[in-house]
Amino acid sequence: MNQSEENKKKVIVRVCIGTGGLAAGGKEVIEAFKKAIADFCVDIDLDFTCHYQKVGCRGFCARDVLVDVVDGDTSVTYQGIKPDIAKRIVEEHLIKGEPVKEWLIDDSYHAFHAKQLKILLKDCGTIDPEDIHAYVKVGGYDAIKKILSSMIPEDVIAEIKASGIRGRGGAGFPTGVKWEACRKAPGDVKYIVCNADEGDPGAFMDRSIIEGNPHSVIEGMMIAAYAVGSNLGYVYIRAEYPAAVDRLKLAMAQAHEMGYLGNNLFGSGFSFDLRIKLGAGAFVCGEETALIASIEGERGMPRAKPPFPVQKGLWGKPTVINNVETLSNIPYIIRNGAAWYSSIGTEKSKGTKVFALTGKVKNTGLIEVPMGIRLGEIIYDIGGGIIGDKKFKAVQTGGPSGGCIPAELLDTPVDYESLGRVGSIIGSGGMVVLDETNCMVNIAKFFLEFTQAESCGKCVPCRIGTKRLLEILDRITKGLGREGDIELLEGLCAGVKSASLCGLGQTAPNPILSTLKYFRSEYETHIREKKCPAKVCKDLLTYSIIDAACTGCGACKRACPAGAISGEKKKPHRIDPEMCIKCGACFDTCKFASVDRE
Amino acid sequence: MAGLATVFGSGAMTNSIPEIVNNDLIFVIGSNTTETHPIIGLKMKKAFRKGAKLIVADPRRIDLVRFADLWLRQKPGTDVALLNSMMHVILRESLEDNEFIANHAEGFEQFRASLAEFTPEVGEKITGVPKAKIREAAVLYANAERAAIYYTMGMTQHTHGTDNVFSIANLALMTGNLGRESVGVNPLRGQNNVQGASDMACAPDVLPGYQKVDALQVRERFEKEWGVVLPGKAGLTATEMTEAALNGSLKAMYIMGENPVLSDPDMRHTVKALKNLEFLVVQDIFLTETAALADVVLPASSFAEKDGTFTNTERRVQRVRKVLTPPGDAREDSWIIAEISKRLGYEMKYHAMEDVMQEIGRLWPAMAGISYSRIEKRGLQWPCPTSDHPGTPYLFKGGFPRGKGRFTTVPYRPSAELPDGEYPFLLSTGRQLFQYHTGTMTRKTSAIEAIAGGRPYVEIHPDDAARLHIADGQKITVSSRRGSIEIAARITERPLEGMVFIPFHFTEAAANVLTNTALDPVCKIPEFKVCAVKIEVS
Amino acid sequence: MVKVTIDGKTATVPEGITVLDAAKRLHITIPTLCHHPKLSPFGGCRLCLVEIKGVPRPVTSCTTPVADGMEATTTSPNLENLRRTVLELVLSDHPNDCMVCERAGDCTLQELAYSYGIRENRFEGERRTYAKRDGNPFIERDMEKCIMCGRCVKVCEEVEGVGAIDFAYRGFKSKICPPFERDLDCEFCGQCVAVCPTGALTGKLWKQKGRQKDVREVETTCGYCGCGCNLTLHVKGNEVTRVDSKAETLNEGWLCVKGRFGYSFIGSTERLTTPLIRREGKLEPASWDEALDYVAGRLKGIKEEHGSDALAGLSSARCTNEENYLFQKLIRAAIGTNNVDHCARY
Amino acid sequence: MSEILDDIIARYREKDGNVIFLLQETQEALGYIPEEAVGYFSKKLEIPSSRFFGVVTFYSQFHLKPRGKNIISVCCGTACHVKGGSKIADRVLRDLALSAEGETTEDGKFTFEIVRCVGACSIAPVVLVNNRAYAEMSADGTSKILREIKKKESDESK
Repeated sequence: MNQSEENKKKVIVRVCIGTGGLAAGGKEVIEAFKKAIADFCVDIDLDFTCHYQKVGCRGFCARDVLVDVVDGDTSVTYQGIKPDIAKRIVEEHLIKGEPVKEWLIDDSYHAFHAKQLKILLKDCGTIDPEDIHAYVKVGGYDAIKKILSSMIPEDVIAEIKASGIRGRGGAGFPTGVKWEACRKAPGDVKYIVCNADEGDPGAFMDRSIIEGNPHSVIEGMMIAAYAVGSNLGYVYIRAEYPAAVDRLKLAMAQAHEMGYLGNNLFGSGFSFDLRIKLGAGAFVCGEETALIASIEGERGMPRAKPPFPVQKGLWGKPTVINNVETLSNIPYIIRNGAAWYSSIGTEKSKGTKVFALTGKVKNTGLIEVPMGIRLGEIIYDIGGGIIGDKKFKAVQTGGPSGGCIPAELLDTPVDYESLGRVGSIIGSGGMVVLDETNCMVNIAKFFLEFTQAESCGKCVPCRIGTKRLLEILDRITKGLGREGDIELLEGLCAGVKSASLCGLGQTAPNPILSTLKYFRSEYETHIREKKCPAKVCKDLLTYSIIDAACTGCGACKRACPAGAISGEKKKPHRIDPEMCIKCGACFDTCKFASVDRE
Repeated sequence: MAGLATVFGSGAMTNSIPEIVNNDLIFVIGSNTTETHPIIGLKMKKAFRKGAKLIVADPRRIDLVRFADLWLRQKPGTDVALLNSMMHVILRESLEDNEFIANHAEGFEQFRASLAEFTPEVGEKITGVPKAKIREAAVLYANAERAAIYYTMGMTQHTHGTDNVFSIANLALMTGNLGRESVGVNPLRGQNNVQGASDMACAPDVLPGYQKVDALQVRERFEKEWGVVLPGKAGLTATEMTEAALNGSLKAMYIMGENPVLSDPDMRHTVKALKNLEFLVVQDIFLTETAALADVVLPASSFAEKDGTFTNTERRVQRVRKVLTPPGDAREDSWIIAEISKRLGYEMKYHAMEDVMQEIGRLWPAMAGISYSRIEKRGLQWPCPTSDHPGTPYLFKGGFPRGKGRFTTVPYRPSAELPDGEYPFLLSTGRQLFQYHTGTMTRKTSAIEAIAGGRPYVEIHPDDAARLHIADGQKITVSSRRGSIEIAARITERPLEGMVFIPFHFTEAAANVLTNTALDPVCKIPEFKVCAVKIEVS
Repeated sequence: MVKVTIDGKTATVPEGITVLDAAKRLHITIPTLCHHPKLSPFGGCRLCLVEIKGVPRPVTSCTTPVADGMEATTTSPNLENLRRTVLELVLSDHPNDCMVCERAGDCTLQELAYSYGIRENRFEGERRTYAKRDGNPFIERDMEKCIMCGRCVKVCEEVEGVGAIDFAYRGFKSKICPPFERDLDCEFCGQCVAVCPTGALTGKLWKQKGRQKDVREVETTCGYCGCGCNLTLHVKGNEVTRVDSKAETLNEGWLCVKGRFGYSFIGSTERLTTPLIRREGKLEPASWDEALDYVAGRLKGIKEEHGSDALAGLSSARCTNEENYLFQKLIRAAIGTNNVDHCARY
Repeated sequence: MSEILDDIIARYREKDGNVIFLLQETQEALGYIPEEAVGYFSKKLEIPSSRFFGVVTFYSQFHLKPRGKNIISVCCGTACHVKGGSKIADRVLRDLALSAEGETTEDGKFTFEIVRCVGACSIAPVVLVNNRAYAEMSADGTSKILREIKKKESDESK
C-alpha cells in the first residue's frame, strides 16, 4: 500500500450474513464484490478503498441479500442482491456514483420498518458482531461500567424491577423479581444461565441476537451476575446453531482480551466469567430444570418445582436463568434508565418484543415491535398481508405451547395478558401466519407431533397423554374420527394441562384447545363428512381430471410417481383412484387447472 | 479375634451396622466389603452419599475403590508397616488423642518409641504406598469426628494376622476412636454365625461366653449345670487337629456342617490327614468333598428346616425359623447331636429349642436377657444381661472390659512364603460376590451356578499376562510348593502386578491346593492371603 | 417445625418434609405409584397431586416441601378426575394380562385400577411392544409392563451404587434398560425387583410357583454372610417359592443375590436324605438307628482305647447358636475333651 | 481409537466436563458414538455405561450408527411445515429409496433427517445439505440437488 492508498476515501459495503443472508448467498456476494473491485483495479486507479462489514440479521430476510453501500455520510440499501449483480453495483455506483435503481429497496422495505421500534435489533444489523470495538463504539459495556462504579446490587435489581421487563422466554415472569429471589437465596456460589436453547419451531430471534450482537448478551449476563452475586455464567446454546456458537466464542475471547471478562473487572473487585455448554438437541431443555440437568450432563428431564432454580438450581446452587432476548435488553435498560424502558409498551407488558414473522405473509423476517401493537398491524402493515392475496385464516403465536388466533381477533393487542386471554401466549416470539389453504386440524396435529416427539417421557400425562392426543388427531385427519372424539380431546387436554410436570406438557394441549375453540367446525367436518375443507389432509382427498379442461399434454402422467395416470396424447387423461397415492404431484404440475382435488 | 480380645478384653465389632451410615470417615482395610458383606456395603454407600470419606487399603482394586477418596495399594502382607507408619505420622504431627490415651490406655510410652523407625519413607519402601498417601490417610483418619475401621480376613489370614489386628487397635486407641457411636474397630465376620459359633465356644480354650476352660470357678459353674466333670486342659485348634490326625494322635473326628477339604490350606495335606483317621463322621446337607471321605454321613437340615438363632457380625442374636420339613430322612442337627449324646450315655433333655437358649443365658450373663419372645420381631445385641436390657449397639462406652486398652508393640514381619525366583508370583485368595465359602449351598443353587458357577478363574494383571503371552480366558497352570491346578486366566487390573488372586469356592480348581499351612502363632489362622506360586502356560 | 393443614386436619410437622409425608403423619393416604420412601422423589406418575391454597395448579405432594401455614387438599372431584385420567393413560399402555402376571395380587397398579374401578378405558392406541430378552437367570424383565416410575433406576444408583440400568430414549419410546439394550449385567441383588410396583421386574425363580393363596410368609435370618439380613420366606407346601425382605427390617428390605435368589439349594435333589455308612469302601444308605448306634459305638470304642483326647469335633459357623452350644456340650460333656473348634478361625 | 478417546478424556478432566461434553467430542471426532467408546469412557471414568446410553438416546444430536457421507436435512419447523416442508421430506424419501427419516442409504452416501426448525423460518421451506441452507426450496428443487450430488459421487468413484 502506498501513501495515496491511505489517503483515499473509504467506502463500506455492509452485507447481511445472518442465517437468512447466508442462505441467500451473503458470503458469495461479498466475494463477488471483492472480485469485481479487483478486476476493475487492473485497468483503473480507483479513488476509494472498499471495506467490507459483515453484519447480523437485519430482519427483512425475505429480501435477502441486503447490502448497504456507505459512502461518507450517504448510505444506500440494496435488496435481493445476488453475486452476479455485484459487478454492476461496483461499476455504476462505486465508480460512477450512480446507485443501481432497480435493486434499491422499495416501499415494502419502508413499510416493513415503519411500525417497528428497534432497540435490540438496531445494533444487530449495523455493527460488526465479530468486533468488540463496534459494540463499544455504540455504547457497549457502558452499562456494566456504570453499575460497577455507582450502583450496589440492590439498586440494580430495583432498576430492573422498575423497568417492568418480563422474561422473554415464554412465561413472562418479571425479571427483577427473579433476580431478587436469587440474590436473597442463601449461599455463596450462584450462577447465571443464559438460555439460548431456542427450540420453538418458528422462532429464531435468540439466534439472530447472538449472531448479530453477542456482546449485548454477555453484558446483560454480567449485570445479572453482579445483581444476584454470581461470578460464573453459562450460556446453554443449541449445537445446531454453529454460527451463533462461533460468534459467541469469538465475542468471549475478545471480552477476555479487553479485560471485560475475568477477575476484578474494571478494578471494581467484581469478577465474572462465562462458559459455553452446547445443547444436544432436546426441545424440553428450554425448560429451566431440564436445562439445568443438561448442563450437569444428565438427560434433560425436568425436575419438580419447588424448589425453584433461584433457590436450588445448577448443582444445587441458586441460579438465575434468563433467555437471550431478556439479557440482551438489560444493558439498554441500564444505559437509558428504567423510566425510558417502562414508557414503552402497555401497563403490564413493558418494552419491545422481537418476533419471527413467518408463514404466509409477504414480508417475512425478524421484527421488533412495542408491546401492545395489534396483531393486525403486524400482519398487514409490517408483514404486508398474505402471499398471493389469499384469505387470512389464523396466526399461530408461541410455538407448540401457543395457540391459533383467528381473523376476528386481529385487533388483539400483543401483550402477555391479552394473548393469554385469547388462548395463546407470546412465548419466545414465533408468529406463523396461516391462510385458507392451511388445515387447522393438521396444524394441531403438527404441533402435537412435535411435542410428543420432544416429550422427555418422565411424567405420565405428557408421555402417554400427548401420544393419545396425537393418535386421536391422526385418526380425525385420516377420516377415521368418531363422534365423541372432540369431547375426548377436550377432556384429555384438560388432564394433560393440569397434571403434567413441566411447561412442555402443561402447554402441549394449547394448539388443540385454541383450534377447537375457534375452528371447531373444521374438526366436525373432518369427523362427520370425512372432508378436509382446506384440502390438506391427504386421506380425505380424491384427485380426478376434469375432462373438459384437460389438454392431454401428459405432464401429469410423467409427474405421477405411482403410475396412476393414463391417457393418450391430446386426449383427456384419467387417474386410477386405486393406484393414486394422493401425493398431489399432478395437481401441482398441471398448467391448465384440470386436476380436481376434492 | 484373639487380637482384639487381648487389647480390649472383648473381640467383636465394637459398633453396629446401623451406625455405619453416620460415619464421617470409613477406613476399610483388608475387606472386600461390597462382595463379602453386600448389605454392610450398602450402608457404607449410604454414608458416602451423605458425605462420608473413604480410605481403602487393599492390594486389589476392589469394587469399593470406586467410592474411595484415598486408595492405599499396599503389597500383600505389609499391613503392619502401613499402619505403623500412619501412626508415626499421627505422632509426628501431634494428632493423637492424649486425653483418651491417658484415661483409657496403657503402655503408650513404650509403644511410641517402637514407632520411631516407621517413617513414611520406610512405610513406602515396605508397602509400596507413596508416603504422601500414607500421610494423607493418617491425617484424614486422625482428624475425623466419627471414624470407624472395618476389616475382615484380609487382615487376619496371615501368619502375622494377630499383629495386624494389634496394629488396628493401636491406631484406634492412639486417636481415641473408640467407645462412641459410629466410632470404633469392626471386624466383619464372614459367615452367618461365626459370631455365634465363637460365642457358643466351639473353641478349644473357652467355654460359652469366652470363659476360660482352665479357670476352676468357671468350670464349676458349668459342671453344676451340666452334671459332669469337665476337662480343664485346652484342646486342639482346627489346624492342630489336622496335624494330630496326620501324626496319629487324633483318631476320630465328628465334623458338623464344615468342609475343611476345600476351606483349609494345602488340600492334599488335609485329605491325607482325614484319611489317616480311624473314624470320621460328617454331618451335612450335601455330600461335600469332606463328607465323601467319611465313614458315616449324617443328613442334616438347612437353615429353613430348623428353629434357633444366629448371631450376626454386630453381635445381634436373631431368630431362625423352621418353615420346611427336611427332605427324606434328613434330621435337624440338634436331634442328631442329642441322639448321639444319648447313645454315649449322656442324655440331653430339652423340651424345646428355647430351653437351650435359657441354659446359655444361665451360664453366660451377657445373653441372660435374651429370650425368643424378646427377639420375635427384632434381634438383640449382646451384652444383654437382663430381660429389660435394650441390648448394646456399641461397645466400650464407659471403658474397656479389661480396664484399660493396651498398646501392643508390633514389629513388621514379612509373610511366611514370599515370591522368589522359582515361584515368582504372590497368590492371594478370597471370595467373590456370587459364591459363598466352599459353595456347599451356592453351587447347588442352579441360578447362581448359571451365572457364576463352574468357571473358576485366576485374576492376573494385564502386564503380567502380556509378558507371559496369556490371553483372557486361557487355561493356565498355577503351582505352588504344595500342588498345582489348571485354571482360566482372567486378565484384569484388579490385582497388583506380580500378584494373582483365586476365589476359593471352586472344587474344580481349588485355590487351597496351593495355599500355605503356615499359621499365625497366636490365633493359629493359616496364611490364606499370601503364598508364592508360579504360572505356566499349558 | 411448621404448621400445616391437610384436608382440614392441622398438624405441626418438621420443616423440610414433603406434603406426602405430612399427610402420612395425619393418617391421610394419597395414592402414589412412582414414590418410594427410601428413594429420592421423582414426581413422574402424577397420582399424588394435591391442591394447595394459593398455588394455581395442582402439585405433586411427593416433591413439594411443607411450608408454614400451608393448606392442602388431597382429594376433590378435579383431583380424582386427574388421577383417573392418569391411571387410564398408564393402563392404555400396559398389557391387560393380570391373569397370568406373577405380580397379580402384589401389584400397586392393579390395586389402584381396582380401587378406582377402571374397567372401561377411554383411551386406546399404540402400546409399547418389546421382545423379551434377558439372558440372566435371576431377573425377569417384562418391560411392556414398565410404567417408567424409575424406582429400579434409582435403587440401583442410590442404594446399590451400581447404575446397571437407566432411562433411555425419550417420550413415548422411553424405556429403562441396560446400556445398549444388552442383557442385564450386574450384581443381581434384585433390589430393582423389590421396588418395582408392577410386573415389569419379577424373579425368574418365582415363575408359576404360586400366588397368594396357600403361600405362607415366615420371617427368618439369612444363612449366608455375617450381615444377618432378615428374610421373609414365601413357602408353599414344603417348598420355598420366593425370598424377600420387609422394608422395616434392619437391612431395610435390601438383600444381595445370595440372600434373595440363592435359596434353591434347599430343595436340591442332591440333598442328603438318608444316613450313609461306608461298607467295603462305599457309602451306603442306612437307617438312623443303625447309623447312630454305629457312630456312638465307634466313638465310645476309640475313647475307651485311646482316651477322650483322641477324639475331636469340628463345628460350623453356619449352624445355629443352639446347635453349636449342643455340639460343644456333646464334645465336652459326653466325650470329655476340649478338642472342639469351628471354621471361624479362618 | 483409544488415543482419540484419551485425548477427549484429558480435555474432559481439564474442564468441568460432563457426559454430554464427552459424547459431543466423540461424535465430532468419530462421526457417531460407538459402543466401544462408551465402554472405554465408562471404565476409565467409572461412570456407568447406562448413563452414557441414557444421554445418547435422549438427545437427537447423537447417533449410534455411522451416518452417510451426505446429510440431507429437511426442516419441518412450523413455518416450513405450513409452506410444504413435508412434501419435500416425502420426495427425499422417495428419491433416496428410504423408508423412514433417520436412515442411511445402503451405499452409505446419504442420510436423510427431518429437523425441527433450524431457525431460518423467514426463508421457509428450508433444506440443509451438509449444513448448507437452501432457501425457499421445493420438492423438485430438492430432487435436482440430490441428482447433482449423486452425479458428483459417481464421477468421483470412477
